[in-house]
Amino acid sequence: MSDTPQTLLSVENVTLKFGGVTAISGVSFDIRKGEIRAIIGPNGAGKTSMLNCINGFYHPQEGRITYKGETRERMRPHVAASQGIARTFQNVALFRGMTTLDNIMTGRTLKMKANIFWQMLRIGPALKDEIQHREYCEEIIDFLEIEHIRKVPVGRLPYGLQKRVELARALAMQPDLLLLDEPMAGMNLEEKQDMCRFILDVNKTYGTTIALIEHDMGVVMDLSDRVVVLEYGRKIADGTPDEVKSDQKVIDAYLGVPH
Amino acid sequence: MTLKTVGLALAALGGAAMFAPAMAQNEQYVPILSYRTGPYAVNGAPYADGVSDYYNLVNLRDGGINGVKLQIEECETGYATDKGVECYERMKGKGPTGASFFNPLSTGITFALTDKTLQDKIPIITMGYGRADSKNGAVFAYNFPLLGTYWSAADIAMQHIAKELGGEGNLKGKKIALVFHDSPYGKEPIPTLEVLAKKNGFTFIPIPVTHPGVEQKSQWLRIRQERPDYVLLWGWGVMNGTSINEAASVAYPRDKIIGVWWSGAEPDVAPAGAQATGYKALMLQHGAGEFGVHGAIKQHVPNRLGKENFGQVLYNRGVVNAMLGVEAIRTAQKRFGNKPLTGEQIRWGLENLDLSAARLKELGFEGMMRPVKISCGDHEGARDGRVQQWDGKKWNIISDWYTARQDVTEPLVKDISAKYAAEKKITPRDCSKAD
Amino acid sequence: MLYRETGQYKTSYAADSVIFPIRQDRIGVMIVLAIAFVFMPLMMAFKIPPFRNDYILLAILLPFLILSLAAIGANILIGYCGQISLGSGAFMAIGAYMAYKFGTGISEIGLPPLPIVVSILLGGFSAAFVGILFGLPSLRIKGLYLAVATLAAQFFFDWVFLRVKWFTNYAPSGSVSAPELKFFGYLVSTPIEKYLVALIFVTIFALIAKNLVRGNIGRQWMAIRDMDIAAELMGIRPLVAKLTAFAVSSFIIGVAGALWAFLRLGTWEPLAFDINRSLELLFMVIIGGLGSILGSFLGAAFILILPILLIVVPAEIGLPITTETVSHLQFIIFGAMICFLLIKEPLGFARLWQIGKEKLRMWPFPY
Amino acid sequence: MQELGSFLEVLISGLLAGVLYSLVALGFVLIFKASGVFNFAQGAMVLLAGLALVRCLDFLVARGMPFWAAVALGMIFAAAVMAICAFMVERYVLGPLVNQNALTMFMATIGATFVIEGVAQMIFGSDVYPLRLFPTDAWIAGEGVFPGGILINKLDVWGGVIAGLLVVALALFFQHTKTGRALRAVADDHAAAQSVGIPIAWIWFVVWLVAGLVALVAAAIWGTKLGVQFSITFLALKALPVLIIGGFTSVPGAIVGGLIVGAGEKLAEVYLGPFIGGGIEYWFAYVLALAVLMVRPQGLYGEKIIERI
Repeated sequence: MSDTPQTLLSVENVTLKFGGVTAISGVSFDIRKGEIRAIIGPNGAGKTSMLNCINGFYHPQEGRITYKGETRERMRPHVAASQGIARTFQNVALFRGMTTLDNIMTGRTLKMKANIFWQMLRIGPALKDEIQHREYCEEIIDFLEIEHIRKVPVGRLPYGLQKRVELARALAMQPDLLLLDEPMAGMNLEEKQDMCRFILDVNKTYGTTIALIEHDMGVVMDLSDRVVVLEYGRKIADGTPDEVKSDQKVIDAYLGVPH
Repeated sequence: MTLKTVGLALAALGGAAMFAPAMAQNEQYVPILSYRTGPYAVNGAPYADGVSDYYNLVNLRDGGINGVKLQIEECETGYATDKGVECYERMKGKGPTGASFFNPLSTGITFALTDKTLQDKIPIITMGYGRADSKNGAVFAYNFPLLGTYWSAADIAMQHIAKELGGEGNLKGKKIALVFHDSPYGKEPIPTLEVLAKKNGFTFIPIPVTHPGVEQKSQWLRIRQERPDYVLLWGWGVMNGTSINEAASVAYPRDKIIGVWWSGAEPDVAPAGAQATGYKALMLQHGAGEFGVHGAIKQHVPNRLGKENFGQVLYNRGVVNAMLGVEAIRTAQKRFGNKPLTGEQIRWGLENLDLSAARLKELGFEGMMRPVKISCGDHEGARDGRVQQWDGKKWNIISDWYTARQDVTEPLVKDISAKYAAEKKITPRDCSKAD
Repeated sequence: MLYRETGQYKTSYAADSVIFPIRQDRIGVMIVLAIAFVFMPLMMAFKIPPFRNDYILLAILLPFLILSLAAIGANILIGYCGQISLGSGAFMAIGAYMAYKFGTGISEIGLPPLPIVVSILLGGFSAAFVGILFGLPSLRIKGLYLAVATLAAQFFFDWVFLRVKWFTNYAPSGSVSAPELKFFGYLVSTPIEKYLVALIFVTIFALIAKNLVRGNIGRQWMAIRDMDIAAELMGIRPLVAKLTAFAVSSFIIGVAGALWAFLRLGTWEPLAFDINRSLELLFMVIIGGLGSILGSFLGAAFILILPILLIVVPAEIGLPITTETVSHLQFIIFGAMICFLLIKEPLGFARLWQIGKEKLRMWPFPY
Repeated sequence: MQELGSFLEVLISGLLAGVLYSLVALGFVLIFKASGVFNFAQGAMVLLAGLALVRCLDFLVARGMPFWAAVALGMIFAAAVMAICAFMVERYVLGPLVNQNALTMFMATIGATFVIEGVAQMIFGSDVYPLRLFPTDAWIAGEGVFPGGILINKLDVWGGVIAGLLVVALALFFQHTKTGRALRAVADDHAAAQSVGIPIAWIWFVVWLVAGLVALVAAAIWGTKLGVQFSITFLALKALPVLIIGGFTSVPGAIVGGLIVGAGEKLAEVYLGPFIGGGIEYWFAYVLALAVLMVRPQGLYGEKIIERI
């Protein structure tokens, strides 16, 4: 984090409704460049919906989302991707019929420029693309220690590895902002420790800004620079882990009243 | 599935490919393309029974043609063109001399085979169907649309209508609709009818029915509105019965409908029951009923296939079709000797086929058909037809013989066959020199 | 022991990303190609059994090659991009009729008859163009609804080629014949020549298809197939991915249609490309293996050869049953085989092949 | 007046013809609703039911049984045949494929189509068998108002009435019987239904049987119209646009879809056909369906899918 924190993304007064149900109402917060920002809250608090708004999958009825200084109108998800927002999913959303390597390579789609005619023949720019981006993906594969499953169809991988491949796929996009939706759900302690290490490494090595949703409070408190707390679609607290931890509203709503 | 199963399947496949049955050397191979399944099985089965029974008669009664037995094989096409082509490829080289000829019994297969037979030198007999321009043997050396093309049929139907109206002059100002199977088959008569419409001054309304023709309400509502004086029906399979039913429901008089000879058999009127009474159809020479040849089949073919359909229109057509083929072989044998002949030799036999009334009587076809004489310029051989009417129980012949007028059809034949010759770069034979 | 990749080290990513990374596979493919291009034509030329006559060539190998090509096209759309189509027959028809139009010249715009290869390719491009049009609804309509909606293309084009006389050069019956098959000045007429022409087309397009599916576009297709929402969040534009799949698939199917019409049928009518053809292609893709180029070949072989075997085998053995019964039995056995295969291996022959290879790699040790 | 009269005539015939398609589409809907299987074999089932009915009927009449008694027995016989068919399909085709994807199931039903068609024709014959259960002539209505009157086919009216009764019967079955409720539960969630002890195999059998009985009703009407013969299987293709307009999962949707398709295609054929060459109704129905899907991707009455991640 630099000394003069620069806002990468700001969410202002966002309200999202599905028919009569309000998923998010009037939430505002910001994400600063280079930080790890956690979004926490009980189930159904609207965390995933928030991420979906940020990368353009849902369109909030009210409020503004400003990214890199630009306020967006209704935006398609692939535009968000092209602007450098990558993400992983609560329930693993890998391309099950493809190998680990191919999954990660799809992260490079936006960076590949060879047109279809070169691709048909797989020569010239197409072959150059393939090899150059393969090199980049291999770096990520090394980084996340998944060399051994490179050519295995992801459908056959255990859950923990699938989560890791998903992270690799998101990283392959070289994102400016990485949204992680419960990256550690369903993992054992060892896997969680690995994943924490990877997240911190990503943040340090690539300087990627990360927003993450997580239920494991220990993880959240250790990893994140700042935390925003949602409950029933409303923001109830925002601040450093220590601030949030001591916030009475948060304790009541989420952490439970201490005995 | 285990790999073993696949292995076994592959082995079976290989085995089948190697399988080559012993073939008798003194047999004439005669393939039958038939369809006993699918939407047109209703019409295909009786026809195939007739063909098969007649070939068997020749083998069982006469011991073949002049001692050369017929080797019969049937192949199911399902009325599908690609299956028909596959059957053709499989069968064309079989037997000691290859296939004698093919009767595709499908206009689609006929079109697809026309080029191939020219190369393989195997005649195709398309009795009462096929491409009408192939009457011109100078261009279509291997096509034989025997006994009548659709152009002839259209002309015969119009002659009958003119007669019912009391003369050709009375056609003027009349409306004639054509309800047709929307395929090359159904479209064939249109050029002739257009020519006749111009010539006789009637209005011609073509009304297509999409294959397979199970739903024709809109067509017949249109007829109810247009109120044509006559409706010509060019259907096949389920379409015929449905047409008659719909005609009944819009109260269009059935006796003003005239079907082509492929719309004039028992399965066509059966679904309509009593409502078909009065419906008329052309006859490709023969009608239903039993004649001399039927007695012979009963006597000599103990396991005949024709049972309920024995003596029905389509069964009889199969018998006539088979007889013409057999006689063509016999004719060719006179020139090439009593041995298995090639398709090319049989082509000569077909082109020189001459069945007199006396010969027809000998063969047991007296009363079924008129004499046929084929020549290089005329691969049709005869263009005679009558009209029959369904009385609710059986078909009755209600007209005398009509002969299609060559002056109507010949210009079309010339024109369109010439176009084909140009497209295919065929130099027409000089028929005055053909032997 | 023979089929091992041990000791074959890749020193570059280029070497690792070739079609057949395992040396034995490469040799195998070379052998297959050599057989297809050299040995088979030689055997045919000298009529060495089983090529006593041209039956195997014309009725099995030629349709097999062309339908394999069509199945590859269908597989790109259905197997790789996950868009179920029941309209493949229509795209074959478009390829066939447009190739015919270009091959015989379009007098209205003063276009002379074009060379045959150009005509066939233009037939493919016409099909691709229509494919893009009919692909547009796929952005909104998904799954089986899309499948039924593609039947609109099937029935519409069945009708167009029957009714619009321009497409058939005003032939009275509506049946058309292929123009003279002159490839680069060489007149193709014998079965062997037709076979070789088909083989060349199939080899080239199979290679192109393989290149596409293992490249960037292919990954986009598969991503859309496996999880379209996630794919979009990765920056893949569904519009572009789906429409390229429709275009490439229709193009290949269109070329196959033109070959089917020109090489196999010679003279044809729209019925040659009806709904049954579409269903047949769908069968080939599914039985062969969704998302597999090899599977397209295996599926085509199975669907084409099984019915023929069902006809030929009883006839050759001389079973004493009536032809009618045989015909019905063919239906029953064919249907039962399809069900059996789907139950035993829903992923198709391609998966069996893969399992077989994995077993072979281990052989003779079970683990 | 003449113009209006013929317009009404086409419209009414179209609506009624559409209901006849609905009869076939209903069978699709039932099976899709309960098992998510797109049953291509519905057309073949109509053929099988029709053949069983007509052959049994002819057999009994030929042996001197009064017509209506023979019809009743024929219906029972055909229903039994459909039960066997349902059992076999569940046991040998769909049972082993449970939890496979929709496309595989769809393909399997095409396989089943071949088997059913083959078996039906092998046992009952492949000829055309006339069936006369309903009058097929027509009423001429409103002759005083319109010259020539408006023609209404009695068979179509019968079809409409029976389709209406069938929908009511099915609604009652789904709402008020134990099996019907279980069926709806299975439709909502297979796994959940299984976990509360609803036997999937039994439910699937029941739903295929009900679809078989619907096929029998369709066969009685269409058999009267066309004669029972192989071509009756083509009705499946006419029912598909009805199905997608209405939505795969809606019983009333099948009826509404039928009305739209019937009226649309007949009006198009009669008023648009002559200008562009005729024979357009076949594809027009599909294009109409496509247009509806563009607006409502799950059909008019289908369940809307909310996309989530």
